[in-house]
Amino acid sequence: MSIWEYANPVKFMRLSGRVLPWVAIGAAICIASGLVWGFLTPPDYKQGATVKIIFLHVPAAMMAINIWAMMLVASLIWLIRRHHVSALAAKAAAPVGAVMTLIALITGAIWGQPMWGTWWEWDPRLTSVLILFLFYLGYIALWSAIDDADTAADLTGWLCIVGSIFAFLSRYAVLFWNQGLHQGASLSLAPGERMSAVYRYPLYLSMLGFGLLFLALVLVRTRTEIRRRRLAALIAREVRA
Amino acid sequence: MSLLSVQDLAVARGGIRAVEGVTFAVSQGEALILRGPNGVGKTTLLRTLAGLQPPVAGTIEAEPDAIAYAAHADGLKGALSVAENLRFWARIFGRDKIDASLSAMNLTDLAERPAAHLSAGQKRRLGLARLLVTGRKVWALDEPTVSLDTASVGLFASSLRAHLAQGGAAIIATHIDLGLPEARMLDLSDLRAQPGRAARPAGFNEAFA
Amino acid sequence: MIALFARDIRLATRAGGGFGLGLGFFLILCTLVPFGVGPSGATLALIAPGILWVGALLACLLSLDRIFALDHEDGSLDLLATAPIPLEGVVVIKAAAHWITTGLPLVVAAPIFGLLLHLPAIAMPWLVAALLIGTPALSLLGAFGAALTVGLRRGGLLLSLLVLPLYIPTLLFGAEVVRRGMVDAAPLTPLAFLGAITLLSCALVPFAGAAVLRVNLR
Amino acid sequence: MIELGKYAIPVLAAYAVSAVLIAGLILQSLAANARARRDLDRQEQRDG
Repeated sequence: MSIWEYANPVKFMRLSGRVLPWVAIGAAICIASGLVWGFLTPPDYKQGATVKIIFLHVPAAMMAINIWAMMLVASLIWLIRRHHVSALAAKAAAPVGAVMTLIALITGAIWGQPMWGTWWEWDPRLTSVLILFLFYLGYIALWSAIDDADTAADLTGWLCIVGSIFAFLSRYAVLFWNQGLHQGASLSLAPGERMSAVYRYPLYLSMLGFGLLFLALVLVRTRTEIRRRRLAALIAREVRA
Repeated sequence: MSLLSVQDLAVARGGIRAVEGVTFAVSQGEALILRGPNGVGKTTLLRTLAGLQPPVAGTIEAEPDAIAYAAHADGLKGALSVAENLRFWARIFGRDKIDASLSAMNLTDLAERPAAHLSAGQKRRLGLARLLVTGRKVWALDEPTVSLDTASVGLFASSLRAHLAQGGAAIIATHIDLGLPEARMLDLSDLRAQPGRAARPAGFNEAFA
Repeated sequence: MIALFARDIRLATRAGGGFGLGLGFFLILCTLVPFGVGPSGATLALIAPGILWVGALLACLLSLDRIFALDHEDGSLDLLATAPIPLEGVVVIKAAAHWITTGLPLVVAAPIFGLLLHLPAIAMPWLVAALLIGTPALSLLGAFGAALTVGLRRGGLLLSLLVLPLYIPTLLFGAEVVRRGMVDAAPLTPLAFLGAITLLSCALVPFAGAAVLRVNLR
Repeated sequence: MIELGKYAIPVLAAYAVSAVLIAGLILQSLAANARARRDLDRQEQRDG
């Protein structure tokens, strides 16, 4: 029973049906405890209470990038192995990714206001998240612009591949273009400048929460897409019969 | 020697199988008329034969670059003159002489006129001349006689007969009688795909049905 | 393939072919900006690189949906797909024809528009060099976008939403070359990056574009 | 016990916006799922 079996819609529906409740509960617990724990931590000596926004900003930004990577893998699986569920999973993940990017941008702007004095700063990392948001919009728009499901999956797959290359390029082009005010990587492995433990654990927890939330949402939305496809197929057969 | 032989071909449109189990062979000098109600899959079948879309099942055997496809839209640019259009398509298909095709479709006197100023019938004749220019043996034609008056239909039938006489072949989807007694008929309505368990899902929707 | 290229150039230069459209748009943009920003030379010179490059970007974008849509409507695309020439070749030829009719005139006319925006003279050669190296990427990526949206009803708007994000690296490096050219601070490095992006597009777009065209022709 | 100091508003604003966005996404996903499930069941009854 290779993992490709799960690309078969019927098996996927059965499996996701069983897994979904647990993932949803897990997500709720992790996010709730992560944020509450984060809230209880003493304010940072330098940034004051605004550091609490980190528990939203960093997970959301990380999810934004990881979701696009997931969509790229799903598109490749569709283009190479023609597994329908992976194409639908990519379509289902896009809006979640877009919302995560939006959260990262908004919380970044709100956090930046007291620190840098302006709502929006063309800082390389914030800008590359904004660019990623544009790619998300293009991807979602292309899905909705095409009626035939097969062509839509292929075209969006190719857009995702080419888009990923240029999103990656923009990431570094933006670094070249503006030095940027972003603080160092919150979780960089560089020993010197590690975040104090009191912040790191709630951050891990809320990251896990965001990850599980994404998983739950994608499962729900993929099931919706599968049901829509099945409906379309039944109607098409009825029309043709 | 068959120019084109097709075994157990199945084609799909919009992810749903249209026709399956199509088997026929066309050898030199033969014409095959595709019959069947609109939407049964004549156009899809022709496009699959021309290689514009992959077949869902079955095989198509023909020499490489043997099939020339022509649909209603005959790829003519209004801004270019008749001769320029034909010369362009000739060079695309790696050939050069267009005078033979021009005279065959008696367009020689219209050679310099921009294609935009041609009547529907003249445009169709230019489309057919384009077909001659490709020098391909097997013609796959989708409703070639649409918007043609009876005189032009006669002209088309005679050019088709000339093509067959020179050892060419043709597969034509049409409703009208072209006056080709020797042409064989293939009615696609009884080859319509049964909605049963498809061996391999043809496309997106099929996998979910 | 040369026949296709020759036909496209002839079609573009014929009446109504849209040869001057990109240039006309660029001129209008370069005259509108001072109205909006104010005539003072100093501010104009400061934003000149950005405006010239954004103008080039939008001028290319305008004529993109003509690349495949016209041939799709009159059936030439189907016939080209069954012709002995590879579809990858068709994509490259179409992009090259678009570049010749839209990109190249911009490169030639850019210095004049630079004068309109008080671009310092020493930056002129860098502007021309940057546009010369950068605009092919715009045409190629645009051809990919045009191939993506060839069959869609209102593809024009969607085309710009899909293609503009792809233009960001070219815009960033292109404008950077001209900005550095103004103050003569080693503009060669961004120019090299610009060239790299164009070469990447040359390598990637023909295959991605042809694959997408095949999907759309299905 | 949780003193947010003078940055209370931005922190609360960030949490509020994120909460709204995530809630909206969850509700939309669940609603679409329910509608798809209902349409499918209705169609399957017709075929059944």
